[in-house]
Amino acid sequence: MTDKPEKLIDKKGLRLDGRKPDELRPIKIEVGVISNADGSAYIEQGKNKVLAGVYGPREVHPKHLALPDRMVLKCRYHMAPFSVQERKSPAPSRREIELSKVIRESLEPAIFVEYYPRTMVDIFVEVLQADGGTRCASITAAALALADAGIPMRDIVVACAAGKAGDTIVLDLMDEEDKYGTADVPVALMPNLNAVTLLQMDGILSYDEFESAVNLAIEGCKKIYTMQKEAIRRKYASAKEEGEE
Amino acid sequence: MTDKPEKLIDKKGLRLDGRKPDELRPIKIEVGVISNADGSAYIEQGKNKVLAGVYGPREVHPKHLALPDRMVLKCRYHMAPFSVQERKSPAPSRREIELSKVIRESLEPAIFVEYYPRTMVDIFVEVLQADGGTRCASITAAALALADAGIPMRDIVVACAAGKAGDTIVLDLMDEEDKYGTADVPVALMPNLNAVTLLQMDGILSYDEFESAVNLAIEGCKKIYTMQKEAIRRKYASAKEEGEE
Amino acid sequence: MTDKPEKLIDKKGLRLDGRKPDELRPIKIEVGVISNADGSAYIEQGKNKVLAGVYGPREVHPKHLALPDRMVLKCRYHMAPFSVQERKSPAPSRREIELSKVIRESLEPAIFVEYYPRTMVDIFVEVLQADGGTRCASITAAALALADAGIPMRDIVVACAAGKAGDTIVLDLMDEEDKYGTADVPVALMPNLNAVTLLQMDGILSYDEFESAVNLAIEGCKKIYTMQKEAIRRKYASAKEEGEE
Amino acid sequence: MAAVITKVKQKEIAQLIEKGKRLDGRGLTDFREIKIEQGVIERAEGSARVRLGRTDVLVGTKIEFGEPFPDTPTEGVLTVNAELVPLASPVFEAGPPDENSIELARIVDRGIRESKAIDTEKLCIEPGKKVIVVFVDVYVLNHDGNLIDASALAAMGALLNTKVPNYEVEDGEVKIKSGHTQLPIKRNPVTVTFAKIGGKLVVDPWLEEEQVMDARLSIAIDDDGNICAIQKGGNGYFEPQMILEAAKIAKDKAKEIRKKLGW
Amino acid sequence: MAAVITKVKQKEIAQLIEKGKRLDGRGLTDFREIKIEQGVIERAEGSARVRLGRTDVLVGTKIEFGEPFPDTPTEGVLTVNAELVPLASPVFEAGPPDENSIELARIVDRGIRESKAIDTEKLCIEPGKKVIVVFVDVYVLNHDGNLIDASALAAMGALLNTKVPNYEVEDGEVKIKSGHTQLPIKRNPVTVTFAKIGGKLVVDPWLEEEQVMDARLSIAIDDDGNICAIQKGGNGYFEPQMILEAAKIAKDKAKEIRKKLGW
Amino acid sequence: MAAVITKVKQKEIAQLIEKGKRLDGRGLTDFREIKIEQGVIERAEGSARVRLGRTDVLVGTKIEFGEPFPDTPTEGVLTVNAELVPLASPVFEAGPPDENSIELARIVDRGIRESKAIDTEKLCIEPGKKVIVVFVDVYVLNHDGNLIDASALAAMGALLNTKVPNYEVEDGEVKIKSGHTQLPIKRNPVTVTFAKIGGKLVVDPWLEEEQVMDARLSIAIDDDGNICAIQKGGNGYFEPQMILEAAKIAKDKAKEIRKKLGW
Repeated sequence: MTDKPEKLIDKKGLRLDGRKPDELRPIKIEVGVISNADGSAYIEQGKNKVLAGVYGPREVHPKHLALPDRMVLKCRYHMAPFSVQERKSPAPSRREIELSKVIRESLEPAIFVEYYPRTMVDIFVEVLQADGGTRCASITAAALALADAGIPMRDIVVACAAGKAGDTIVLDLMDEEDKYGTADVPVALMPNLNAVTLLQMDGILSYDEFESAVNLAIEGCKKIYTMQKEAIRRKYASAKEEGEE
Repeated sequence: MTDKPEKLIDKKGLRLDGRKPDELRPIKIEVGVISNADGSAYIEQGKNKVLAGVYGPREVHPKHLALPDRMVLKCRYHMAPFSVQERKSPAPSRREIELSKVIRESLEPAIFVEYYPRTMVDIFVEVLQADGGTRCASITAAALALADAGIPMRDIVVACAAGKAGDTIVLDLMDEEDKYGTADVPVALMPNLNAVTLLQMDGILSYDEFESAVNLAIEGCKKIYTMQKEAIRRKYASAKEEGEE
Repeated sequence: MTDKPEKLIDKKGLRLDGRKPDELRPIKIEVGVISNADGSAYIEQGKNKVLAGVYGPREVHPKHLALPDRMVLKCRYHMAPFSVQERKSPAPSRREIELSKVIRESLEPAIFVEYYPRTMVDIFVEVLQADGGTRCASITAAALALADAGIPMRDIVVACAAGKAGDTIVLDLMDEEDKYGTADVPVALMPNLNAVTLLQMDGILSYDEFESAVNLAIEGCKKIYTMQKEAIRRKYASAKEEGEE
Repeated sequence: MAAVITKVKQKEIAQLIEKGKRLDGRGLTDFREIKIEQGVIERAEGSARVRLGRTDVLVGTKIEFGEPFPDTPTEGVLTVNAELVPLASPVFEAGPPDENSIELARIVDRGIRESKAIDTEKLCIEPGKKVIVVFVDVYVLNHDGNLIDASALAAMGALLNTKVPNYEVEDGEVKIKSGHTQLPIKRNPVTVTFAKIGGKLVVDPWLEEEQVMDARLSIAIDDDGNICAIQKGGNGYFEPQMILEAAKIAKDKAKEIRKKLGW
Repeated sequence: MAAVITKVKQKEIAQLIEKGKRLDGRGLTDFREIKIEQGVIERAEGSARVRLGRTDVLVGTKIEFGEPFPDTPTEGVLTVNAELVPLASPVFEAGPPDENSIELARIVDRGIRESKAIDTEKLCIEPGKKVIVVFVDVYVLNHDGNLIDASALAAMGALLNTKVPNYEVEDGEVKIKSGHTQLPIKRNPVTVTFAKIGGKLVVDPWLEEEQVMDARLSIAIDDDGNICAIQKGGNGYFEPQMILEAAKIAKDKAKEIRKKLGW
Repeated sequence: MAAVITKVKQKEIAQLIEKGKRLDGRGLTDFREIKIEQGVIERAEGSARVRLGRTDVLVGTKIEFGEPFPDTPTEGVLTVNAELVPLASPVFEAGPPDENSIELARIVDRGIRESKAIDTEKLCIEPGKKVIVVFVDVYVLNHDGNLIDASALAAMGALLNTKVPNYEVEDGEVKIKSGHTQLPIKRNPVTVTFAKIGGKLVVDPWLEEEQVMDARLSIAIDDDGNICAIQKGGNGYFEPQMILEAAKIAKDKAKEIRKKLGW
């Protein structure tokens, strides 16, 4: 177990892991990692390791849930029992059920749900290791899995949190900053549409601090967005290569 | 927590709350209290506070449970977690499941179930505060909610318990009499048809005592029946008033 | 609770209950014991007491599980709460769920499932008392219940375990041999087809020991098979007698 | 999935009862033949199997050591559970207990509890901390009507047959010793169930009668002929006079059964 | 089963809002009438019933003594639960909590927790071993929109009204004594919920507005006007500017409500 | 919802196997390529990811301190759980473990337990009171056939990689100290699974072979070549001779794999 650190920001203004306030954790993204899924993506963000897979559009099950004018979007955010310090029971916790809902509602605005009436799209997110900010990493990965599955979308949704550690507004909170910091503001964005699709907050912020945090989170989202597009490009490049061989 | 009282009946023959053996607790009834429900009623009987709502006749869900020649009647008796001394888990207890059944079976004899084939009527009873005799208060309120919803009935069902406290047959047992008394006999009645639709008993009674208790409970039912009809009249009067304004 | 015995095999080569290594426990079989079931059988094997009942072929429920070209076979192995030393919760344990699967898969090879498409056959096994080897006793009884229900089969499946107690390969392990022995090898057989439909093993055996155990178990199966056929004959004889009276 | 009874048969049953007769030849207040076998499950601390005609109920008891309820710190704990296993009837389904099995368990429980059949004070080991817990598991093996009376009889049969292992308390922990004593039983309640069919009461309804009955009434009677538990069931009603009549008959039938069983 | 709103009405609502008006006559940032009754459930340690127009929420609190969480050994425990009982709306179903009731409970919980409304340090009896546990049960009685604000208000109303029984610790066990003290409350957060309809923000949406809204935004504000919890809901989005606008309005509305309630 | 395999392909697979060949070019007793990565989840006390062709299984272990089972008071506790998450296959569904995931967990458990892979006596802290509990969570990430062998390998890989935190016992409570020791492992069982297709045995069936197989046989072999666990699965049968043949092949294949992995 990690003990409470003395300070979250040192004299030089740097964070526990040496980052500057507006610096992201190292991020690694890969698209197309689960052969059975119609689309999939994997992200490492700091020590977070998150896998997202998409199945669909497919038949709605059970049938009476089908909608005549749009697809049904389902989402399941789930943590592996070994992803956290204390073993997590495999049964969905209240937190997981809430996050499944907010993640779904952060992705749905991007999807042309009316293109595939009477179908269902399932988004499955598996957190293999958690390090603060799993909901944002999950959204970033799930949006890529949707793109990989060829689901028609207005934009690729991307997510990142900002918050307050000590007296400083910081980007992309890691576990200790999440636990011992003053506030956490996860934001999901469709960058091309300047549209916020997820916004939550925990902690205490003045209006001005909140404004700074939202703006910083949006900047973070835009940086990760570039990596998302790069990851898609790599996937298609390698697919093309394989095709040409 | 209430400790066991020394005596349930004092020298003057009066009960812990000063009532005479054949006296009801104070009762307050209101009809039409939940705007979303098709019918509803609220009852206070002593410290009991019970809300009943009826939805229907409506489509049967799931469909295969529909009956070709009659309506399906469902009933759920449920206690709020804060309604009792020790917090009650929201999951239905075995007691709540049994009471849901006996309450349903006490109301069903009154309903012309054959008038609405292939439909369902849902009765929801919420005990907000419990003080002994919640099943009877629930039946009294639920019957009014059914009437308020316009469900065709042979009579308004009404319920009241009698029992034995110390050596005395008493009417309308409150919590302490229920717990420390000798016997409890809840009865539901259709007064106009002289038909008993609920009868249970806990405790020990000779045949003669049992006969007295049943007769006393029936007397209690008849008194509450008057209050039920008065409550319906008030509801319609006020509805008419509103209509005339 | 039984304590661990000093030795499972005594100087004379006999077992705790006086049996020789290749000797079965006393077995009593009865066919047609549950009047409501379409087929049923009861077996006592040592202190095991197991009841099996079959319902079907009947309508598949829920309907969408029906198969166009074959029947659906379901199986539920269940232990009564009082069947074991420590009271067993009535909710199905992981062990019971696994055994339900392996028992079903041990019976299915015998059934002409294609004879009754769009139907379902339910096999219910209730262990009333457990004494080691309940899965084998369950299969032996369930196969008879299927026969009693008139389900068309290639052969009557029969099951028996062999294993290793001390240094000896023994037949039909009882509770203590199961717990304190070295290995347990339950086998189910269709004797006429020389086909093994269940095989499991727990413990440690060399290849040669394993070969001996499988062969011994098959011998045991064949002996019980004779008793199964005898039990069916008795049932039909008594049914005929009743018919003639 | 329920075995449906034809309108014709329904009418036939009601008409016979009108004349004081029943399809299986019994009189209106006759029980079917009662067979009871005690001690059939050696692994259980107590057990009894009751056959009421073709209705077949097995009850096993288990003894554990546990904590008393906070409001009865000096009394042992009784827990009654009933399972309507799908083996026993085409209308029973596997899964968690439904309203029918819960009602059955609670009726059996009340008959035992309210009559004070078990001397629960004698089951206290250390007040507020350690008591004997008695599990009564009702297991229905074949359902041919009137599960209530069969289950109540089998439960009492099993309790009368229950052995409590000897024990000693050491450092607050219960250690089992060899030998055992009988579970202390004070009363032998008997439950009598009526069906109301076509305005008449019949005792011990079998399955076809249950399928046509208007309502059901179960009355538990203790050794002194007092009433100790009642449950009305079903979608019909009873006139008050009929209830009193049933209470009288129940008293007689319970006495008869208790005598027959030597309780 | 959900009450469906016609396309016509949907258009009508949006067009009115476009003009700064609402179907029920309110201005875009007006709350419906707020009625609060405290202490309505005597059996509960605290209770409050809030009516927001026809939306009706009852909250009861219960006090228990239990163990602290390992990571906060010197703090009492807060547990918030919400039930959307089927009595309250034709779209609610009986059964275990679904995503809507869980989200509601967690939003109410965060408003209380993050604002440090309860002085949890004062609820510690013995560090790491015994603390006071506060159960907050949100019970929705009628759903006519904006359950979040009504529930958050009722929860705070119940907490402000909660009495902790006096107790003493003897041999590590808590014994209740007569009398009680008030639950220590430090802050009074107020939550303000917005619906985005046709590009505009409206405060305190009622049911028909919720049925046509694009998205929802709930902002909890503490006594100093700081933001202490936010939750976006629904299948639409917000432009960043709109979020900041909502945060400003929420600050004003929370102040207004707090003043009105005398908090 | 299951990916259905055409009758044509089914025939093709069987005919090839008849000739000793397989669709993916392997010989009948060849495993697919095995890749194992250990220590991939730093938060877990141990972990390993095994890829068997495109089948992908991640196992993590967690260490807790708890009570031993009453019948093995001096031994640590092993708990194996398997999740077939819906991410891994269109035929897996979210929800409580079904018969397939339970069977998988129990087969993996038996391989470890019966071979005495873990030195459970060394996991005892205080007999009858405190022992080390090892949780093995099997997490299937992609299902392309033969989950049993992949899971069994990943489970052993994770156990071999598991670190037990240092601790000391103070007043009956376990306190974690810095540093750790390796989990004591005595044996390295390897499980080999066969499919029976058209009367022939094939090793390590992939998904399409599983879809056409008659029956399945899994045999766990310990370091000395002894058999320590077997499970037959599927709706078909095996001739006794075929079982003995499989046992022999399993012994060889297990040795081969153990050598390859350096176990």
